[in-house]
Amino acid sequence: MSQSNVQEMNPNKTSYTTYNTAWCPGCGDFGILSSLKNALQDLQLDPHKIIFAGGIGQAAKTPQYISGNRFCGLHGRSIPAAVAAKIANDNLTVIVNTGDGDGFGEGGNHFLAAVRRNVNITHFAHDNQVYGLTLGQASPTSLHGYVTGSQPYGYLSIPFNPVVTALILGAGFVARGFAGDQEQLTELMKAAIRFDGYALVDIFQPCVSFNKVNTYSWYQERVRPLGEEHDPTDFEQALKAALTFEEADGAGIPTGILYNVEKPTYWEQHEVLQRGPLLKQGATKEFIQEQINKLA
Amino acid sequence: MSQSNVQEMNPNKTSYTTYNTAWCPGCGDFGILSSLKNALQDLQLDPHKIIFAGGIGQAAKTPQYISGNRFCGLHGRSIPAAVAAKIANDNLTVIVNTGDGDGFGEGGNHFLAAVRRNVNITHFAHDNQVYGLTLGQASPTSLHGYVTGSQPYGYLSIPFNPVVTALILGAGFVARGFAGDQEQLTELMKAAIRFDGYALVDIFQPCVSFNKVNTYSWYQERVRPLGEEHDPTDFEQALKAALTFEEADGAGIPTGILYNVEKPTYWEQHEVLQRGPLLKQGATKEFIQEQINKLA
Amino acid sequence: MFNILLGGAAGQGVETTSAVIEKILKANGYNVFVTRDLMSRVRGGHNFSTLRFGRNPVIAHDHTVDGILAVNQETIDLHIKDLREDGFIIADDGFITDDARAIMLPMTKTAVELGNPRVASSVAVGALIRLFDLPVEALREILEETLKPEHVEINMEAAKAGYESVTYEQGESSRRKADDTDDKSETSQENAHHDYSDWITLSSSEAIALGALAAGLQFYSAYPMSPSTKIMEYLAGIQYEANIVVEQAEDELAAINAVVGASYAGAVAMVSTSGGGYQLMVEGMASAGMMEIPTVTVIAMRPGPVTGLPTRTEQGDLNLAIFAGNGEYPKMVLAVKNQSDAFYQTARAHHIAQKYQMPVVILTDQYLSDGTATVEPLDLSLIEKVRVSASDEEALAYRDDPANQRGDEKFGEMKESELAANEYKRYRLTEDGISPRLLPGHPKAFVSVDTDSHDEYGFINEAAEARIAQMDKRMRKLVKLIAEDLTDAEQIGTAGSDIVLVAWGSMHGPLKEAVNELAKQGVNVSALVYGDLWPLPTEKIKAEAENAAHIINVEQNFSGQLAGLIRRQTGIAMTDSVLKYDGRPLSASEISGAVLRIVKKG
Amino acid sequence: MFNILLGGAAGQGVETTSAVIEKILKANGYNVFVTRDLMSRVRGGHNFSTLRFGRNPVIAHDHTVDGILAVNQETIDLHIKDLREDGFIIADDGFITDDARAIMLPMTKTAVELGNPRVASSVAVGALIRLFDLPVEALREILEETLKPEHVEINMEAAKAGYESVTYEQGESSRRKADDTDDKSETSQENAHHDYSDWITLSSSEAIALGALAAGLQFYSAYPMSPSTKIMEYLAGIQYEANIVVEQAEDELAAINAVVGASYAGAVAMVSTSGGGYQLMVEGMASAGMMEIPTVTVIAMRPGPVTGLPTRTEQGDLNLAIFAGNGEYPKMVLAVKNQSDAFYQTARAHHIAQKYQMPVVILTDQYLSDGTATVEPLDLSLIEKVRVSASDEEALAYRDDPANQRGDEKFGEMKESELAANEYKRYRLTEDGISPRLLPGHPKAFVSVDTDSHDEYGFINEAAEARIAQMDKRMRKLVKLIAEDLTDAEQIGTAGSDIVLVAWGSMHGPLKEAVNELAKQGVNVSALVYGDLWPLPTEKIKAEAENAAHIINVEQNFSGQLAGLIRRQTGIAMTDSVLKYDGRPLSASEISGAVLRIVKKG
Ligand SMILES: Cc1ncc(C[n+]2csc(CCOP(=O)(O)OP(=O)(O)O)c2C)c(N)n1
Ligand SMILES: Cc1ncc(C[n+]2csc(CCOP(=O)(O)OP(=O)(O)O)c2C)c(N)n1
Ligand code: SF4
Ligand code: SF4
Ligand SMILES: [Mg+2]
Ligand SMILES: [Mg+2]
Repeated sequence: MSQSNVQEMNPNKTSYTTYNTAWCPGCGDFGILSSLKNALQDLQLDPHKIIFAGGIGQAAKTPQYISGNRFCGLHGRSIPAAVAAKIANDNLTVIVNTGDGDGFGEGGNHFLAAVRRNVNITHFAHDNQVYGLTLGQASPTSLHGYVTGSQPYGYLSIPFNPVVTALILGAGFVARGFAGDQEQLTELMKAAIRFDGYALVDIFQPCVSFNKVNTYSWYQERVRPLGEEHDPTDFEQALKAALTFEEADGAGIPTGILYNVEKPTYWEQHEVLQRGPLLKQGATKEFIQEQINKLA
Repeated sequence: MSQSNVQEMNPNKTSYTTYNTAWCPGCGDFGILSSLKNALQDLQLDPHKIIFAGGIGQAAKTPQYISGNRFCGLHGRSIPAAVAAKIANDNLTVIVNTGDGDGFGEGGNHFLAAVRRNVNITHFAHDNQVYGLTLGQASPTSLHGYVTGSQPYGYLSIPFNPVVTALILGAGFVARGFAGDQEQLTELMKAAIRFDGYALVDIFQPCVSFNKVNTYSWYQERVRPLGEEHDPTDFEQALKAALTFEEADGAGIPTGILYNVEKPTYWEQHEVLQRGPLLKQGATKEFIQEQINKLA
Repeated sequence: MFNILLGGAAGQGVETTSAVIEKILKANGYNVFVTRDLMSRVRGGHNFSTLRFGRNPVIAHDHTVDGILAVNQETIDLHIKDLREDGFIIADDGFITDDARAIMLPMTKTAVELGNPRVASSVAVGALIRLFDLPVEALREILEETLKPEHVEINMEAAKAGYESVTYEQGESSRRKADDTDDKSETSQENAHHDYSDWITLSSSEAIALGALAAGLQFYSAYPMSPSTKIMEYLAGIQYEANIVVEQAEDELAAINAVVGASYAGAVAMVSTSGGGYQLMVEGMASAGMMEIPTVTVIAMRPGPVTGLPTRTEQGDLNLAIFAGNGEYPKMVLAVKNQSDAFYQTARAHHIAQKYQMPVVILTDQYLSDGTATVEPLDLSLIEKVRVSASDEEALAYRDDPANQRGDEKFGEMKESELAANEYKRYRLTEDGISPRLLPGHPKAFVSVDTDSHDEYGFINEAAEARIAQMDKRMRKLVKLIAEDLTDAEQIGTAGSDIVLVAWGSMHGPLKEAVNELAKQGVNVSALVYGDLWPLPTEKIKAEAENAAHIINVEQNFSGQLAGLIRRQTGIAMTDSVLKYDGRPLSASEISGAVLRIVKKG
Repeated sequence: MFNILLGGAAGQGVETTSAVIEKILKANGYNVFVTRDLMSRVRGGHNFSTLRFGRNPVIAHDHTVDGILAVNQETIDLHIKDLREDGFIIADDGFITDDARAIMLPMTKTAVELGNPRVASSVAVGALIRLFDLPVEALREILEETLKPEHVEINMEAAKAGYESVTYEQGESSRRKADDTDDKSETSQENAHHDYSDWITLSSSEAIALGALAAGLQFYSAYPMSPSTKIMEYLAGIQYEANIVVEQAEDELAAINAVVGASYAGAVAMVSTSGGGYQLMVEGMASAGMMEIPTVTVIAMRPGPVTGLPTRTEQGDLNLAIFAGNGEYPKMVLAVKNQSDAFYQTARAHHIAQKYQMPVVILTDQYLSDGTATVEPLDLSLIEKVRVSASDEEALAYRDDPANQRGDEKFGEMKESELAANEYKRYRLTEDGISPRLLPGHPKAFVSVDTDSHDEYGFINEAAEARIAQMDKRMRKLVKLIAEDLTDAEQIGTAGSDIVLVAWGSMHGPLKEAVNELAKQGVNVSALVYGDLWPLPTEKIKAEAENAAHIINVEQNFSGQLAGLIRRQTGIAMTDSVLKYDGRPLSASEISGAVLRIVKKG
């Protein structure tokens, strides 16, 4: 059961080992994990310089299964921890994998704040429209009417649309992907990681064990990659694409980079961070002494 | 210091006494309180049939100052309590007054859920773009760059726009008001209370003690009541008006009912509630016995 | 008594198979006690159930087993060490073992031949039925209750094949063991009636749900968290027939605050979670204490800290339940001792919450929540609904009748004059600390509650006098509670013994069995098992401790939280401790073994 | 020693006036101790400060006053009962009183004549300056430091008018009282040097901020909550010069989780809140315990439950700080005793958090946070920065040097071989429970932390063995802490006395003064004041309790939380209690009076 940190020693240090997973065979999470590995390898990022942060849930276990530094914290609370880790050491790349419950249910308030704070982290939301690890309750993104053990008469709430919400809150990078289209997903992930600021990729992820509605084929029939004509620097276009979901005109659900416009980041606005990684800083003795003297 | 529950005995029982307040002279909250009283009086609502729920903050103290049942709970948590109180007894009108910190900072996650759950409560957000009761820190709606004791180099986050967020989440009633325009505000409040479902009125409220930027005159110069041409049943128009804020084209900030379209409420979707107020219900002995027998 | 272990990977249907075996055993008169050892994953890994059954009530699990049903190879590898010498293993003939006790059956082969590899475990079930000489045809009814219709026949076929593959003779010693009513390891003869087919199968999850319904539950909110989620799912499933609302909250903070809000408005309300989630409810609980709003909160414990072992058992949240909360407010904390106790205690918790207008915490754990026992049918006649208002017909008219108060009994007279003058005081200072409670909607009163320091009306009041008066008033409730409603620990074994064991909650069963085991070995001990924990009843422990040479706490946690509590409240220190904190339940033989070692040492 | 009470409505500038008086007194050599009694509102109501000063260190407030400065009528009405017979009142001549001690000045009239009614209180300040024979011109400098430039001159004018309106003679007895170094109510001669103008004025808010900076603070996050917010505002104000980041969180849950995340990545991090907000941090704290991440959390206590009295003082959160958390994890809880202690303890808390890789809680309260004392300049030379990495130049290169570990000292050898094989174990089992800590970014190691039960590498592991091993390892840290770093209670008075008082945190000053008062009345008591509270040091109390007839806890809460803790850890029960829970600080005379009553009773 126990695993070790050993990974293939590769001279360029950008190889990523996959560890034993506890996911169900066929789970969409596998597609996400392998796209993530591909993206990181393509970007030539050293796993030692990455923090993978997760909360609790099936999605949130992703850090356990990939080479890198792993912060597996609390259900719903990985975002503030990840944001602060990035503030603490800007030399590291910080990637957060949340579930839809983790990221938008329990963690909803932190999602709002993270978008608005615009610290340079990458947020991959495994959106299976269900609570997987706790055996299948409705999540914020569950479809209206979705039936589960806890919602036997159907989910009564209006479904949460992560991409529209992120856009409206001011996110600079917003994308929608699908675990079943790894090629596209890899590219989305690369762009998101490269983006300077908070970047969200909401990823449709079939949960083969509990979500019998939003299956691979359900998504397959609906997703429609955005074409060349989509201008990801145009907010109106982005909004329109983000608002398009299943109840739409049958035109399908647009995937791809909906929006990509850099905005002033936290780092850019905080003088101290620009002086170097925070963990090298702190007050000098002289400064503190001065402060003490001021109290005389 | 102590107050009593005595209020003017009025045969129609729709009179509202104002109790001693602890607000600063000149505070925008007074305008909101008096509009609220006018709205309730106009609607001929018996104060005994109203629950005023609040969290903690200057805005959240509103229930203390008006005739009615008062639930003054926790900072950021009045919304779930109010929603549940309405579920418990649908015969009562439930009105929540939150601050911008209370409602969208500490309480952000509950705001998301309340909109989506669409229980018939009315939410008046006193939006002074600052934390009043704790002596002037930035709130989610503070302007970018806003300077306070805790943000001496200016607020770095992207400001939160409550009305756009509510709209995007699926709210059926969204309005924007101004404490300095009590006539309009009274009408907005009446419409919000009448609305069947979650209704938000975001109210610009000058904090004369701590917000030296967003003053009466700052708002006065910018607010522009929506005219006849605005169709509150048109989502696109609503979105456009909601998105218009100070950085906009100088056209001013639209106030009024931005959106007003009824959607299936929680009540409509939950069979048990339709049978009568929940606090009259519960399982029959026979039913419970049956359930026990099933375990044999 | 006989103990079977059934193991397989998550997703291999071990849970269902376990339920089927439990049912057929009970249908044939056995009393069955089941524990579930799960991994925190949906597929793969290794899960198992133990099913301990006999002709007298079985009140605890055991880790030594008499029979193993192996649906995967790991079941053999991991558990063979726990198999008694005369035990058996039923396993697929594709698995590897050279153990002489193994009965290798073509489970997978048969299943594949029948057309569905997932019915392999039914072959084992069939074999088991033959070994215990149960009517194989009775299985059909159980499968019909348990499975989708299209799966019944193929599983019956598989079971029949299993049935044929072993002989009546092979089961002889097992049958004798299972049916032995003089069994030396029997724990209790009290309820012995030898045929339990008319008893019920109960987990504390269902028991708590039913207890709450019996007390009049109307509103339930929770956020999913193992091992508490089954309460929500049970209640959610029946909400339309039960006339209640079950709402999954956006987080635990919302769940507790919703319960507080619903209860303020007049609904009987409950919330449940695990220790991890309770940490997010601490503020909401304190608000119920301060605002004096009845709430019942269930903590189904699992090992922490934080995420810990999500699907396993521990008693690690006693300190949390009692001491978490800023400032000081009255609350009651109780732990349930077993599955049927969970039913009665939950109803009681609602009555106490309503009577004292304060939060009550119920502690259960994974052992009782995922585990099931065969218990006497719950007796609804023992439970009254809490009074929501003076009369059911007029619940919403809120007549200005002084009797129109919440709770179980008249608790402080309502001043007519108060109402007449619109001078209702939600927090009127009363002798017993309980103020007359009206519900919002009353035509003559405003019902004002506040988390700030307040006056009798519920208005914010910062005066020293108001703080003292209201604090004293709130705390007086505990004086009344101690006088009128507190139940001291249950005494087991020989009172006044030299050796005193103390334990709480779910340790009740294992401890009771251990006390019997020890008695059979000539060691008479006195054991106190606490249900009510806060306020802590102290009379019995003081009496028992007086002459005891050994005072030993038996707890399923690291630090001995009950021991700390007893010492805090009485000064009595334990001389020794039996503690287990690996997430696996402490068994009677572990307890008795540990006690013997301690006693021998001196 | 002399005690002045200055009162007025919120918004009338009482806070500023209080600071001005404090400064001028100190500038002229007095030692000043200030408490602030505020209402939870921004304008109106009634606030007051007490300024107690003398020629020896003043370590506590008193509720009996020698002089009253009334900026509003309520100040006279509410506080005249606390004025000593020979005291004075300075008040506006528009106020109403027939008290012979009143000196009625045309405060408002003068202010209006000068053109700004808000400078009325400066008239009173001027009068005070004359009464105590201070140089009125020295006021200018202080006003320049305190006010906007355009307000200095008009306030000087007002002060001068006040100065002229009373005579040198009127102050004779007051001056004598203030300057009396043999004063019978003096509490301590230890630091007596009679001129304190070169000492500093400090609140625990600034002290905690400075202590953290001295220890190397880099990241600070909080959500505003009285009385903790001043720490944030102080740090936020200097963040650019101090090279730190101060971020206001969206809620308390974010604040603590941010601190955990920042600390994981390698920053020295701290969070603060009040007891109400700490309730939302309970889960995050437990996660730091489980993941073994150093964190320092400050709780500035105020009366609860929940919102309670937002601007007043209490010691009600000891149980919360120690016992809230699901499951069991090591943590340290300490309380600061006074303003300068707050500085040194905060630095120490950071060192302990880093050394043991665990959460540390610092308790202070409104008494120390809003109140200020004149204390010796803080000695920075006593404080080292915590070590963040082997060398400052290479903090980010993370050389694979075994010394590249976080903390204060070498705590367990780093296996070279581990690194060579990429086999770094974040949770390696070590004898003292402390595992070698690397920071993320190390070229040869992945740093994995987990709130699930985990193995030595930090991978999820559900095995019983892993749970036991890691639980034991974590808990062993407390064994080491007790051996190496725990400080027993401070002993005051006569050790071995018949009467033993126990107290904690901010009760230090009042208790010390009470012990002196009692001694002067011939009652010798021994007092233990606890700073370290969890784990609780127990040697001194055991020794003191042995022969004591009276063991009395002195606490600012309802239930005696320290008493409960002492009994839990030692079995020692209090014979009596002195408790105050009205939100106002317990004074020396209240303590000594209560002790005398108890002792006389028997
Ligand atoms: C505070 C807290 N509440 C609840 C849980 C239980 N829990 C674990 S995972 C989970 C939800 C998982 O759903 P999601 O985030 O969508 O992730 P998925 O498993 O679907 O990938 C919950 C509720 C917890 N661990 N902590
Ligand atoms: C859990 C918790 N955190 C913090 C506080 C302190 N607090 C009281 S009011 C308030 C913010 C007030 O701002 P807002 O909600 O905007 O209301 P306003 O006073 O501006 O009307 C805060 C942080 C609290 N009471 N409880
Ligand atoms: S339960 Fe669903 S989300 Fe979780 S691993 Fe299985 S398929 Fe994936
Ligand atoms: S502080 Fe601001 S919001 Fe609060 S009462 Fe005063 S003016 Fe109003
Ligand atoms: Mg999910
Ligand atoms: Mg505000």
